Amino acid sequence: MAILVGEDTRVIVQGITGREGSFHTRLMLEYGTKVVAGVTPGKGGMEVHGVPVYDTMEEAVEAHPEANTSIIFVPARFAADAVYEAVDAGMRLVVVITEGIPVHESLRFVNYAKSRGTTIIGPNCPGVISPGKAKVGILPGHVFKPGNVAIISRSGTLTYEVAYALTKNGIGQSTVIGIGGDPVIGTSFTEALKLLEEDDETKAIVLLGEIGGDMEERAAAMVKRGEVSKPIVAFIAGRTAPPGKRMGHAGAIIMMGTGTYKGKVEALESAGIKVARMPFDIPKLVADLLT
Amino acid sequence: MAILVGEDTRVIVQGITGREGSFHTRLMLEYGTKVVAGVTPGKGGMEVHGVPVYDTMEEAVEAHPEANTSIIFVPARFAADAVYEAVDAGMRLVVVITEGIPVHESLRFVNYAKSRGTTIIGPNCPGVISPGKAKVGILPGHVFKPGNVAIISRSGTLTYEVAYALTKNGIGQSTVIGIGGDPVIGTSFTEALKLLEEDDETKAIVLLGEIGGDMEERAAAMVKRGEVSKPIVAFIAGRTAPPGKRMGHAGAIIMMGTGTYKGKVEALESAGIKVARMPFDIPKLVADLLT
Amino acid sequence: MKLFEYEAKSLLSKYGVEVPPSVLVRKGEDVRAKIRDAGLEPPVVVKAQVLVAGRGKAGGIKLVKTIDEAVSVAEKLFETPIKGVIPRLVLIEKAIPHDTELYTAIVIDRSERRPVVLASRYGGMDIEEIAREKPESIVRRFIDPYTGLKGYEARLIGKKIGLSGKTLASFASFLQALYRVFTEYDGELAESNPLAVVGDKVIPLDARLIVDDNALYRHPELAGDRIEESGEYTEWEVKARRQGLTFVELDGDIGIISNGAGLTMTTMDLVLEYGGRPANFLDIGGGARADLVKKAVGFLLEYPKAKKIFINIFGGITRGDEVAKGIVAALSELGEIGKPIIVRLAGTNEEEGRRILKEAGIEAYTDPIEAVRKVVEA
Amino acid sequence: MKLFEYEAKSLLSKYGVEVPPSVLVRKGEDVRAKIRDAGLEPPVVVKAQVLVAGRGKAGGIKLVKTIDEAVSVAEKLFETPIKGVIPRLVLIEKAIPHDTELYTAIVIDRSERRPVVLASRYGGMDIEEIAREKPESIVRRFIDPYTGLKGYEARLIGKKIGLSGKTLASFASFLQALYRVFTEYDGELAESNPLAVVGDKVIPLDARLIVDDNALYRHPELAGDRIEESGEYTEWEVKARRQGLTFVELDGDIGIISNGAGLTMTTMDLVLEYGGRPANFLDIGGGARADLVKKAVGFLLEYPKAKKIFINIFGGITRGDEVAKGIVAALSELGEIGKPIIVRLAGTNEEEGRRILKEAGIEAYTDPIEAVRKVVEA
Repeated sequence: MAILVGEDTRVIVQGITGREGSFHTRLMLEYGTKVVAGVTPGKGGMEVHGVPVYDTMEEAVEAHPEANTSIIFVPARFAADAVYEAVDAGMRLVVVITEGIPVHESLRFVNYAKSRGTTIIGPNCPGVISPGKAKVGILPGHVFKPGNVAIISRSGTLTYEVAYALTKNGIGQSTVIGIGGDPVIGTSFTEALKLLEEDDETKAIVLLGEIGGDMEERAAAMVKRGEVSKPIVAFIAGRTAPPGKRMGHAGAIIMMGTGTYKGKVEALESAGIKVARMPFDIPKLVADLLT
Repeated sequence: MAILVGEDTRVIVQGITGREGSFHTRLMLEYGTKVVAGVTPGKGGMEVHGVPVYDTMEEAVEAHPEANTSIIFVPARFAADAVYEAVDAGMRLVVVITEGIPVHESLRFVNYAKSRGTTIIGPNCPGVISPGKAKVGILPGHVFKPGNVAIISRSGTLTYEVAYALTKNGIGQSTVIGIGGDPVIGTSFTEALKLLEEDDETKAIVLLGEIGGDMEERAAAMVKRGEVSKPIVAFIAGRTAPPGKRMGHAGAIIMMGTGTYKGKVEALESAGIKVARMPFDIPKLVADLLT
Repeated sequence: MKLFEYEAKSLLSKYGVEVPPSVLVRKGEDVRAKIRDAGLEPPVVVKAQVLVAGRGKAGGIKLVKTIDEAVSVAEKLFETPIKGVIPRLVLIEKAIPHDTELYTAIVIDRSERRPVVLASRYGGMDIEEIAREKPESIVRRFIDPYTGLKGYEARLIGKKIGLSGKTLASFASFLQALYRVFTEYDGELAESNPLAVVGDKVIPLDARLIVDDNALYRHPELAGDRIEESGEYTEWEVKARRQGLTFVELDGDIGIISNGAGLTMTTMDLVLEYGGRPANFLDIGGGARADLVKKAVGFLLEYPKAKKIFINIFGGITRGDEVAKGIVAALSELGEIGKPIIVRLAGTNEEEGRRILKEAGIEAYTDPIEAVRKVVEA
Repeated sequence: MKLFEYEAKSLLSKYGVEVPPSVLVRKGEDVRAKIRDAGLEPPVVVKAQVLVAGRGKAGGIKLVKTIDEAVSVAEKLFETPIKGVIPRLVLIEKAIPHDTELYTAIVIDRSERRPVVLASRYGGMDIEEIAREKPESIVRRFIDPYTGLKGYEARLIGKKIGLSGKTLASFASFLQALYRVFTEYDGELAESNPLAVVGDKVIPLDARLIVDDNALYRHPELAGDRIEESGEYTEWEVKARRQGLTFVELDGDIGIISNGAGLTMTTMDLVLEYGGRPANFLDIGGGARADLVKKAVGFLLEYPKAKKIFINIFGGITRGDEVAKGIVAALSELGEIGKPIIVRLAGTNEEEGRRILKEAGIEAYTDPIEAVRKVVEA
């Protein structure tokens, strides 16, 4: 068993005929993911890397009733509509890769999906991989290997970096989730931790945070309340970032005293979580936990 | 036991300081209904017939945590807001007396309440009475008496007429629900029938319909499907109304072949439901069913 | 409240829908000058702006090939009643050559409690006709009122009525605009029929919008008296509506006043059952005060078809004392004019009501059957 | 994108909020004539329209008692940098005598995934200060994005910050207008601080609106270059933004290019850890194509603080071959300018990337630590 994606994952790619959609469909297929259909309005009847394309999710699901997961590569202006279409078509997981979606739209579709029991990963995320089983995302497959350490991360590329370091050190991964860098995302650290806590395959968890927001503090509070029994190693990007400057998507507008590197590290450490100084220290810390 | 309202009903009157709100608060109290609080923005601290008034539902519920039902007498322009306030304050039943609420607003709050598990009766309805137990509405209490025939009705005054006829003939009522005359209402005939089917106290049901819409046809279909085991007597107002004229709130814009007197009577009769020619025939038909 | 075609089209245009170029002409204006100033080239369609149903079949819409013809047709339309209504406005619109006519409408579905979009590839006939002749062609989709009509839903509906490519995209945009008009203007109905397919886009050749009367206060820009233009009402119905009374004219001689549509219709049924013939439907609604009752009674005293008056009230939110005061006030003001009045009173405050009537010399009945027998005999 | 005070106030006014009478003066215009034409009577407040935080404390807001004074203060403001920014616009506004100043704001709460309304009876200071000094005074309410701020919620918030009667009603209307501006203009923040209580109504003395950059395409009317007015950016940061680069200037000498905010910050951390000092943060984001990479490399080649350049890429949606092509193109175009370039490449299409770089004579590292050591030593 793995969480979110696994052997039973059957994927529909929304925006499959676009540059990224088509490219990553190929990479997902090469990784062994069961991509059963693609959707691009107006392009029904085509094939992309052997995957049949439909005009609508309704038609795709009718032809492939086994589909349970969607991945969205649709441009930002149309992405919210694609999410609604996926949720209404009954997908249980929707991975939104698209960057640049207006936050008021994400706000709405994230609430909508939640009320209908669909899990959203992203937007602006690299997706999810359960190494050796399935990849629903844009993560470079070769840096991962099967194992029992989960990674949850706000940053895509940092995730690859850390997974690569773990893999090189012989530590495989159960499920790796890039939760996304937007202000409003479908699955936060605390929700991901809840899923991982119940996952038999996960023995330890790596949490990759960033300065800004309070998601790391909330995760720490959850651990402090005793809701996560599995050991966690954390890393927070932005230790040396000058305060008051917005580093890409990091940083909230009204911080209310949270969001600094120091605050996050203190919160995590006070919950008994080891915080790595550099990402390359993580394999050693994880290995210590697992022995 | 009775449905919707009974001994455990504790009422907050929204719009209690208005003419109708205050008048019917007195009548409800006289009937024995436990009215625990009233709400009118800006009038907090007053009393109406001994009932304490609050500015907000939040304060009313804080002071009277036993409250579980709200009745709304607020003017049409502010009624939707009052419904949201009642739902958000955790009322399990909200009776909307107000007439003239824009249908797009009702549409929204009815869906909102449903998703949060609150039952709405109305809008534009006379309310609910479980004779001898509690009255949440504007129905004239003295025409009802306790018993085991339920009445569900689209028309307020016709309900009184029929209840009065039953009472005079020695037939008491379990629960009487005026579901309201607006195009969009919170509880339809089929939903009311579902509740009554599960009510131990109800042995027979009187359904008072009107021309227009398809609610009676839907009730008939439900009975035909075998979902209602209790005997039903129906009456449809508007037998002699000329077609094509809108009689008050009766009549839909797009009928699609439904909504006529003849169509409704045929649907009901084909489901084995007795249809009274005149409302004054109902007591006899009900008495026949009960023996 | 029904909007005129030109009003509905102007709202659609506000939301980005391309509508045929046109000019609105008022009775008395120079039709030729208006057409010229608008730069309209023939052929054009001359359309009476009336609110009656079936305006086309009744001769209210004419396609003409020259400006001269347009002028003469328009001037004739201003003189010709369309189902009893003489138009005060005529819309002269560029004729749009097209192959296909679609049907689209949005209404509120009472049972689902959701807006429902209806569409068919067979436009040009009304929905009842489509439902009869091509029922399988009607696509229905219920809409979540909180999210509105989503883009993919609009495309899905278009696809199901057989559109594709750019036409489908144009249709989807149109449908979203129609939905916005429907919600932002509190529509009971928003319809475009026919919606023409012209090349790879859609253009509404007709448009209807019925605005919820309860929401009119939010749309003061739509105000205006359209009671006569609607063609729905008789002379006495128009009078009644101007006074705020819910009145329907019937053919009998017994004037009826009651409270609540259900009881008022049942009172009509009752009168017929006992051998009488109702002269009208007049529902004073819920919670009527004395002044409204007085107005209703006064109206029936003047309404010539009503030779006698039956007032059947069962009080809930309506109070017997208010009803009684209204009746007494009407009679004392208008004096005795030879119309027998039979009152039946029950429900809230019925004792006070009965007492007030008695003091004025009127005996109120309790039993409706006794009362109706009295009316029929009177 | 931050809006100027006068813009935020004009949006509020569009939604029915009463704002102080005012006139906007551009640099070079006749201040006295403008004040006279607007019919403004002293006392007035002269306010520099700049986007820097703490404008008031930095001398950008002056209360004056005469028109003469207003003119001279305005003219002086046009010459005075406020936290480094010289205003191009000055707002002259009627001074509004008032007793109380409230705080109101709406932001999106990331954890709750809902808009949150913040209000306090202690306005005039910024929210961090209120949170420090009067934390119990802050009322927070999370809003359902589908229903919006309901009327009763607006009243409840007002009540909780101590308002009542007509003031409460005025506050509730104001808050609903602020919420509409927040949602209809895709606000990241909508704030009024101070919101003055004047008699029995509230009037916003200041207003801020930050619009989500991702949604700017929906609000073309707000477009316009405000990069310099914001006062947030250094000269090189302004240059970078004009080219569409996400660049932050730092004090060291190692230019950094990476992909993704997390990895870019980590690359900074890494450089510092191994004894170097980053000259900047430059995140090429996800899925950068060769031309963006070329632009980024070209920018750092010109950026004087960067004496050497460290490119650290881990591909996901970004592809190694595109990165390599961009680097090669930048170098071949700008030629050799003596800045050592160290590239570390991993992830999607890393082999092709490595091959392209090798053909151009650049050896790409796989191990970031090896690469960073090389950079620091270079």
